[in-house]
Amino acid sequence: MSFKNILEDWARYRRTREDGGFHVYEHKWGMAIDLNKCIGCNACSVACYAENNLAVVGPERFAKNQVMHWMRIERYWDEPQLAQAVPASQYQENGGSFLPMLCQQCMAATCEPVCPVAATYHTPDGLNAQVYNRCVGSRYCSNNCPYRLRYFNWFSYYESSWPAPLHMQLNPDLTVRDKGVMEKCTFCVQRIRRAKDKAKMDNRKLGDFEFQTACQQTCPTTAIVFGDLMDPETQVSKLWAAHQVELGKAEQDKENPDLRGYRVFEALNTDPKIMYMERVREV
Amino acid sequence: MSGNEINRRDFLKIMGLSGAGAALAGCDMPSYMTLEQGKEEVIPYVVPEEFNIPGVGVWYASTCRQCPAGCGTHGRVREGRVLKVEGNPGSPINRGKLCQMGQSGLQGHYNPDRLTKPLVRKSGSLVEANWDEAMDAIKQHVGSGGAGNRFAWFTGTVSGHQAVLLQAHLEAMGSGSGHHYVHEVVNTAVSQAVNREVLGEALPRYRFDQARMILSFGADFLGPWQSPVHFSTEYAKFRAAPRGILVQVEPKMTLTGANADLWLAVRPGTEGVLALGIANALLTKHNRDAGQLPADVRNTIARYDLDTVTRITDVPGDRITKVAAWLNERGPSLVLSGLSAEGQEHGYDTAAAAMLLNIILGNVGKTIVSSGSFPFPQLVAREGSTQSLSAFAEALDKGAYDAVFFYDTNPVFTAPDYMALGAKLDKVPFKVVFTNFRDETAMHADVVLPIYSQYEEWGTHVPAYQGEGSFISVQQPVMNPLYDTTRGFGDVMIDLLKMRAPDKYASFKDYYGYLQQAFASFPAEVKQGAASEEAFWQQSLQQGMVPVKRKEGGALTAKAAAVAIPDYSQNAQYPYHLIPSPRLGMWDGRHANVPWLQEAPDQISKVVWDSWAEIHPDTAQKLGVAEGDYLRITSDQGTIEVKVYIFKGIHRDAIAVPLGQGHEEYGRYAKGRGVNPLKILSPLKDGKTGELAMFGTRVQAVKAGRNEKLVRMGGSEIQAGRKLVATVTADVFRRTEGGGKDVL
Amino acid sequence: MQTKDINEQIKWAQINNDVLRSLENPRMAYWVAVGICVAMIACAVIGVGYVYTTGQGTLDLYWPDMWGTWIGTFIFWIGMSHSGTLLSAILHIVHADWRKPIYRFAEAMTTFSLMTAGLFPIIHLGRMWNLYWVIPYASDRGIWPNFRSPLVWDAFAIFTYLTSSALFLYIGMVPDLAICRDNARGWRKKLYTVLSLGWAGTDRQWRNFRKTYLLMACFLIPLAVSVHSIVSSDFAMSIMPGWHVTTFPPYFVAGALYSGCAAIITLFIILRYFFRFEEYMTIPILEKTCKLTFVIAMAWTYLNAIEFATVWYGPDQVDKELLINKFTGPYSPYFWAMLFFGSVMPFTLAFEKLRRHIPTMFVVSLFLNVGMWLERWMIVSPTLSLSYEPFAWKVVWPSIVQWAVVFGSFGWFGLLFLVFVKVFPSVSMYEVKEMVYHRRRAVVDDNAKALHRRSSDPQPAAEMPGA
Amino acid sequence: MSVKNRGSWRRLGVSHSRCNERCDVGAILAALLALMLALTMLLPANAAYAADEGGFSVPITAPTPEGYDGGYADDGFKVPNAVPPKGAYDGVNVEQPIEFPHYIHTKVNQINCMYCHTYARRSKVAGIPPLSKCMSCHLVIATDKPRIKKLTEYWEKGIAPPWKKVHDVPDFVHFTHEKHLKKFIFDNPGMPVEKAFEVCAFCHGEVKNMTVARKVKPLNMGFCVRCHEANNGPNDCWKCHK
Repeated sequence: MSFKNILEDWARYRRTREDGGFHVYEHKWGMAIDLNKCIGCNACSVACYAENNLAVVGPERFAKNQVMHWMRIERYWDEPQLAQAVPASQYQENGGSFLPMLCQQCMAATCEPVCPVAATYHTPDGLNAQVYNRCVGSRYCSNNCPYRLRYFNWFSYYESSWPAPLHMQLNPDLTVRDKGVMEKCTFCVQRIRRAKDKAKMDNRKLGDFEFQTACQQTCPTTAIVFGDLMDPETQVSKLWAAHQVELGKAEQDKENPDLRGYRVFEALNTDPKIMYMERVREV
Repeated sequence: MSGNEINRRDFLKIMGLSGAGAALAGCDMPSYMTLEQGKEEVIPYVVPEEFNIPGVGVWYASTCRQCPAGCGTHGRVREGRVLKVEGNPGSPINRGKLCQMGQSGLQGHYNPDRLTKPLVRKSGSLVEANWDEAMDAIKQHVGSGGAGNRFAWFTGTVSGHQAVLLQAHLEAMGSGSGHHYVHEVVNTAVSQAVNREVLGEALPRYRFDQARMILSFGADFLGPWQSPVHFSTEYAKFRAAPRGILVQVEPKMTLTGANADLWLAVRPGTEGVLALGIANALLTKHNRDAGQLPADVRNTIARYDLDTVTRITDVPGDRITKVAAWLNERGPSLVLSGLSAEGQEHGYDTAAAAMLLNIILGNVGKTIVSSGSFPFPQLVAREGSTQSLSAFAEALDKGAYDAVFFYDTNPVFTAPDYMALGAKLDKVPFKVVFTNFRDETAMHADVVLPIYSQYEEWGTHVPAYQGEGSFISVQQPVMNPLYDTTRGFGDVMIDLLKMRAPDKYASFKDYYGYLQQAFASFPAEVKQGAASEEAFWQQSLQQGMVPVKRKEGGALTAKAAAVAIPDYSQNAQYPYHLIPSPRLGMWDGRHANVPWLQEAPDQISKVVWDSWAEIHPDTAQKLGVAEGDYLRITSDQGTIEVKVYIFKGIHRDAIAVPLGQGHEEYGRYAKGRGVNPLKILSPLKDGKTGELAMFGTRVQAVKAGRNEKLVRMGGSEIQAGRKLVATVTADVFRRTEGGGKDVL
Repeated sequence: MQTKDINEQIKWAQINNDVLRSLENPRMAYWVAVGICVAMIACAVIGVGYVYTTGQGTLDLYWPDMWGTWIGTFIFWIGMSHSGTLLSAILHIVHADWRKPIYRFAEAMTTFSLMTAGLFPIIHLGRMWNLYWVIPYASDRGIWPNFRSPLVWDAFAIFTYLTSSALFLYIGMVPDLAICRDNARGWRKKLYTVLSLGWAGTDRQWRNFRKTYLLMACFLIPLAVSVHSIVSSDFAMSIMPGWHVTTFPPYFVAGALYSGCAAIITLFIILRYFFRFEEYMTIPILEKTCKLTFVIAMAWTYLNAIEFATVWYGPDQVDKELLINKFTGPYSPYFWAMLFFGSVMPFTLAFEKLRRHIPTMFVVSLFLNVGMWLERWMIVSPTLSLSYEPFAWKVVWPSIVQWAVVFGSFGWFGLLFLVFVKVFPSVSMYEVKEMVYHRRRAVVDDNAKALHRRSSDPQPAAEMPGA
Repeated sequence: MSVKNRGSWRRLGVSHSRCNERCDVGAILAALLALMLALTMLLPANAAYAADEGGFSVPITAPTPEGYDGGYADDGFKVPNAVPPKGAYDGVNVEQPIEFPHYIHTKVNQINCMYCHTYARRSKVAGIPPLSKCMSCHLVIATDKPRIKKLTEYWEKGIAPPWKKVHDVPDFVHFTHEKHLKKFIFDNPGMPVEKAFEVCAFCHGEVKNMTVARKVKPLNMGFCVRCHEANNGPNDCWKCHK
C-alpha cells in the first residue's frame, strides 16, 4: 500500500460512488406479481426459507417480531378501492387481500445512502445488494426502508435454528448470517450468479427463464414473473410494457388508466423494480 | 443391475469437500476458524461417477410424499446432500410447482427427532434395539402359522407397488383386503361416494379451465382438498382472462374462501339447503329444465323457496338470487362440495344436493368429464377415509385382531377421544408401527420400525386424481440414507413376504430389485419403445414417472340421487358448531414437527406456532372475549382451552379450531403445542357412508379468564388508506385484459 | 433580598480559599455519590456485556423498531453538551459577565456529556467490534466508509466537537491551575505544575491567553450549532414520516440548549449546596440562568408548534397519521408528558418567587430534563414502529437491558463530573476576581457621580487584582 | 401531478440532493484525514491487512525453505496477458495422512495440475482427486514405496485418506476456480495448457517444488482485490460475497 495506491484507490472510489454506484447496468432484474392470481398460500415464503438459509426463530422471538421472512405474505381485510362498490355486510364477503412483500430492489433505494460502511449498495445488474461480512449492524438501512423489508440477526440464530442434522440442508451457495448482521431478499443472487457464470463459461447471452427465483419457481399459480427489465423480450418486460409501468417515474402517466400495473409507494420515488397487478373481484 | 446401484449409493454418499460443506458460519469468528490450515478435513470420493462434480448440484426426479396428492419433484443434490426440492415440470399434476408442504419435506428428512433405531417393547417400555431383534419379534408373531383374518394393516393412502405388496402380504397372512384399513382425516370420501352413485365414477375430472363459474360448498381446493397444487394451477387458468367467478359457501373462511369473489357465511350443516334453494331459484326464476330430475327430487326442491332457505341458512336472499343469476348466465359452471359441507350427519345428501345443481346446470360432460379407468387396477390408490377409523375401532372392541401393522398414519392422534383408540390398541397383543418419528401411535406399539424418509426410499405411486394424462409416479432416493440403522418400507415388506411366502419372493434381493422386475414386466405400449429394460428403467427415473394410456370412460351420464336434508335444529345447551378446519401446511397434523411450517403463518389468521379459535366479532362480544383471551370450548365429549382470533370470516354460530397442533409426542417442535380439536368430536356419522361427521359437533363456549398474547404475524390488518393491495372490479379487468385477449 | 450578582467587597484570598477548599478532603457525601455512580456504571457494563455476547435482540428491539431508547439517549447527551458552550463561548462574546462563576462546570459538563454520548452509537452497533470501519483509513482492501451516510458525519462532528471543547475547557483553566499549583502539595503539585504550563501571570501571557480564548470561543460557537444540526440530519435525511422535517436542525439545537440549561441549574444548585459556593453561585445568577432557560424553552415550544403545523397543513397523509398517532396512539402518555414537562413546566421560571426558591428550581430543572429525554425518545420510536407499512406496525416496551444502560450512562457522566470537581476548580477564580473588580469600578464611578467630583480628580484607592 | 405526490416527491428529491452535497463536504474532510493516515502507513500491504482483520499474523517476508523460492510466483515466471498478484505468506507445515510429494508428480513427471485436480476447470472447487485416480497409476507404478503401500491399504479398505485442508477462504467468500482458469488459461492466447501450473502458482505458490502443499500466499481480500485491479477483474462485492 503505497501513497500512490491510496490516491488511485480514492479516485476510483469517487468515480464509482456517484449515482448509487454505477452508470451502466448489465441487467435490471425485476419482477411482476399478479394479485389476481396470488392465493396467499405461503409456498413462496417457505421456498425462500429453504433456498436462502433463513433462520427459524421460534414462538418467543416471533412474538417480539424478531423474525426472518424475506418473503412475507401480508393479509389485509379491507379493500379501500372497492369500499363503495360492495354492499356492507357483517361478513368478510369479498375475501382477504394478499400481498407478497419482498425487497423491492429499488433503483433509488433509500437504504443505500444511509449505510455508514457501504455494506448495502447497487450492483451492476441493478440489484440492491447487502454484503453481510461488511455490515456493522447500525440498522439505519432498515429504519429508512419504507417497505420494512430488511431483517436483522438479533441473535446468533444459527446456533438454535438448525440442530443436527437439520444443518445439512443449508445451501452452501450463500453465507449463513451471524448475529448483528442485516439481511434481506436478494432476488436469489446465488441463482443469478450461477446462471450468469454458466452462460459466461460457454460465451453466450443469458436467456429469459434460464433460471428462476425460488419463489417464482414454486408459485402454484405462477403469479410471480421474474426477469431482466433491460431486455425488452423477456416476459417481465412485456408485462411492464403492457401495463404501461416504467422505471424512473414517481407516478405513471398511463394512456389506459384501467391497466392494473402499479408499484407500492411509488410516490416516494424509490423507484421499486417490482410491479404488482391489482387484485380483481366480481361485484 | 445391483452393481449399478452400489455405484449410485456410493455417489449419493455425503461428502465434505472444500468450500462445499454447509457454510454453517456467520460473518465472524466461526468462519475465521475454518481458515486455520490443517484443521478441517477434505475427504475425496473413492470411486466417483463421471458426472459427479463437487460444488455442482445435480437434480433427481422423485415423488412428493407430504400428502396423498403425489406431486412430481426434483431434488437438488450436492456432495450427496439433498438441499432443495422443486416441482417436476413434467408431472401433469403440479407442472413444476410445489406447495409449502412439498418444499418443507426436507425438514422431515433431516429432522433432529427422526427415529434412528428400532424400538421394541420390553417389560412395558419401548427400548432401542437392533433390526434383528425387531424382525425376530415380528417373525415369532406373524412369521409363520395361520394368523388368518386376525391380522390387519392400518395405513394412510397407499398406491403403486406399495399397495400391491400390502395386498400380497394380507393375502399371505390369509386375511385379505377386507382387513386393510386406509385412514385419512382430510379426504373426499363422501363426494366420491355421491359421484359413484350419480355419475358412476368416483373421481371424474374437473375442468376448471372450462368453467366460467365455480360454486363451491366448502371445497377448499386451494387448500387441503384432493390435490392442492394441481387445483391451484387449474385455478390460475380459471382466473386468467376471461375471468371466471368463484363463489364459496362455508361456515369458516378457508384459503379458497379468502380468494372467492363472493364468500357466503352459511349456518353450519345447512349448505345442502342452500344448494336446494339455488336449485329452486334456477327452476322457478330462470325456468331451467328439470325434466331429467325424478319427481321426488323435484318436490324436495320445490319445498325450499327463498324465504325458507334464507331463514334456515342465514344467507341473505339477495345473495342467493345473485348466485343463481350468475350460475344461469355464466355457463358452463362447476359446483363442488367439500369437507365442511360433507362432515355432517346428512353430509351425503348435502353433496348430492350440490351434484344436483351440476345436473340442472348441465355441467356433467362439460366441466365434469370422465377420467376413464387406470389400466393397472392393482396399482390404483387405496384412498383413506374416516369410516375406516371407526370401523377399526369397532373391530378392536370385538377383539378382532391379534396383530396390527401401521404405516404412514397416526390414528391415535387423529381419533376422537370417544373411540379411546389408544386404550383399545394396548389390548391388541402385537402392534408394529412403520414410521419416521416417535408419534402417538408409535408410543402404543410393541415394535417400532424406523423406515427411510421419502428422499431415501424407492417406490411407485399412482395419485388418485391425475388431471389430464395419467401416469405412474416414480419415487427414487435423492440421497443416501442418513442413518444405516433405518430401512426402506419396501425392503421390510419384501422380508415380511419372504417369511410367509418364501417361494414367491425369495428371488427378490430387495424392494429395488422387485421394482426393477416390475418395470421389466410392464407391457410394451407403456415402455414407449425404450431400447431395453435398462433404458426404460433409466428413462423412467429421469422423467420421474411412467406415462400410461388410460381407458377412456366415454361421456358421463348423470342420474340424480334422492336428497333428504333434516330441518336445522338449534341446540340450547351447545349453541355453537365446532369447525375442526384442516389447513394447508399442518394438513391433519402430520407436519407439526416441521419448523418451517410451524413458522409459516396460517394463511387466514397469520397465527404461528400455536392453535387458536376463530370467532366472529359479534360472538366475541357475546362471550366478552378479546384477541388472546382463552376460550373454554366444551362438547359432550370433552373440553379444550384455546386463544381466540376475532375476524369477520366466520359464521356467528361457528367456532373454528384448526387441525394440526396438540401433539403429545412427535418431537420437540410439535410436542405440547396447542390443542387437537378432533379429540372432543361427538360420536356422529354420516348416515350413508359412515364417514365421521367431523363438522357436526355442537359445543358451548365460555371465557376461560386466562389471557396470553396470540403470536400472530403482522401488525395492522387494514391498509390505512395506503395503496398496498389495490382492487379493481372484474368488468374493468375484462375491459382491459378480458375477452380472451390477455395483456400478453 | 440579595440583588447583586456578587458581593464586590469579597477578598481575593477568600476567593482562592473558598475554591481551593472545594478541591480538598472530600466528605462522606462525596464518596457515597462516587459509590452510587460506580454502581450505576456497573449496571450499564453488565447490560452491554450481555448484549455483546447474546445479541441486540436482548434489548427487545424488533422489526421494524430497530433503534429504541439508546439512540434517543445519545441525542439527549449530545444536546446536554451544548449549553456549556452557550455559557462559556456565546455569553463570553456578548460580555455577559454573570456567567463567570458558573461557566467552568458548565464547560466541563459539555465535555463529559459528549464523552457519554459518544458511547451510544458504538454499543448500539450489531457488531461493535467492527466500529473502526466507519473511520476512513487507508485499507488494503480499498474500501471506504459511505460518506453519504449521516452516521459517518456524526463520527466526524462529535470527535471534532469533543476535542475542541475539551481544549477550550483546559485553556480556560490554565490561570486557575497556576493558582492551584502555588497552593498545592504532593501529587497535586506535580499535576498542576505540568498542566499549568508554567503560567506566571505575566502581561504577555495574559494577552496571548485572552486572544486564544476568544479565538476558541469564536471557533466553538458555529461548531456547536453544526454538531447538533448534523445529529438532526440522522433523521432529517431519511424519508420516514416524522423524521423528514426541514426544521429539525434548529429544533434540535433549541432542544439541546434547553436540556443543557436545565442541567446547569441542577448542577448549580448541587455545587452551591455542597461546596458552600453561596458567595459565587448567587441567587441573582441562578435567576438569570432561569430567565435564559425560560426563553429557550419558549423557543423550543414554538419550534414544536411549527413542526406540528407543517405536518398538519402539509401534503403528506402518512406524516399526519403519525402525528395523530403520537397524540392519541400507544405512545400518547409519553408524548403528553413530554409536552407538559417541556412546554408547561418552564412557566414556573416566569415567576420571581419560584425562581429564587432553590428547592423548587432543583425539582423543576430535573423534570425539564425528563421532558427533554422523552422528546428524544418520541422522535425515535413512534416513527419506527408506526410508519408507512401498516403490516409492520408494532409497539413493544424497551427491555430492562435498555433501561440499565440508559441509567448507567448517568452514572458514567456523574463519575466523570465528581472526579472533575475534586481535581479542578469548578469555579473560575481568576474570572470571578475580574468580575468583582469590574463591579468595584462600577461602584466607584457611582460614588464619583454622587459626590459631584470631577472625574479628573484622584480616585480613592481600590484593591487591584493580584494584590 | 397531484398535490400529495408533488409533496412527497419533493421531500425525497431534497433529501437526495442534500446527500450528494454532504457527500462532497464529507469527502474532502475524509480525504484530508485519509492522507494524514496514509503518510503514517507507507508500509507493505500485509501489515495494513493485519491491522484490518485481526486474527492473522502476516510477516512481510516468508522464510525460504530449501526447494522453493518463497512463493514469489510473480518473479518466478511471466504469464502472458496477466499481472501476477503480489504478496507472500508463511503458512504452517500441515501433517497429511500420506506425505504427498507434489514435486515428483508435477516437476519430475510433468503431470498437469488439472489432471488430478480435475474439477478445477468445471466447478468452483478444485477438489481432491478421488482415490480411484491415484490407483489408476499406482496399481502398477512404484508399488513398493512406503507411501504407496499406505495408499494401497486405504484402497483395499475402500475408504479415502482424510486429507487436511491447506488452502481455504472464509465461508462468506465464494471463490470459483473455473472462471479464473477460463480467463487465465483457456481464454488466454499464448498460455499453453501444459504450463497451467504457472497460473495455479498465482495463488498456490510453486507447489511443483513442494512435497506437501503449503500456503504461501495470503489469500486475503487485499491480495484478491489488487489482482482484480491489475487484471480488470470485477469489483462488485456480490461477485464473491453472497
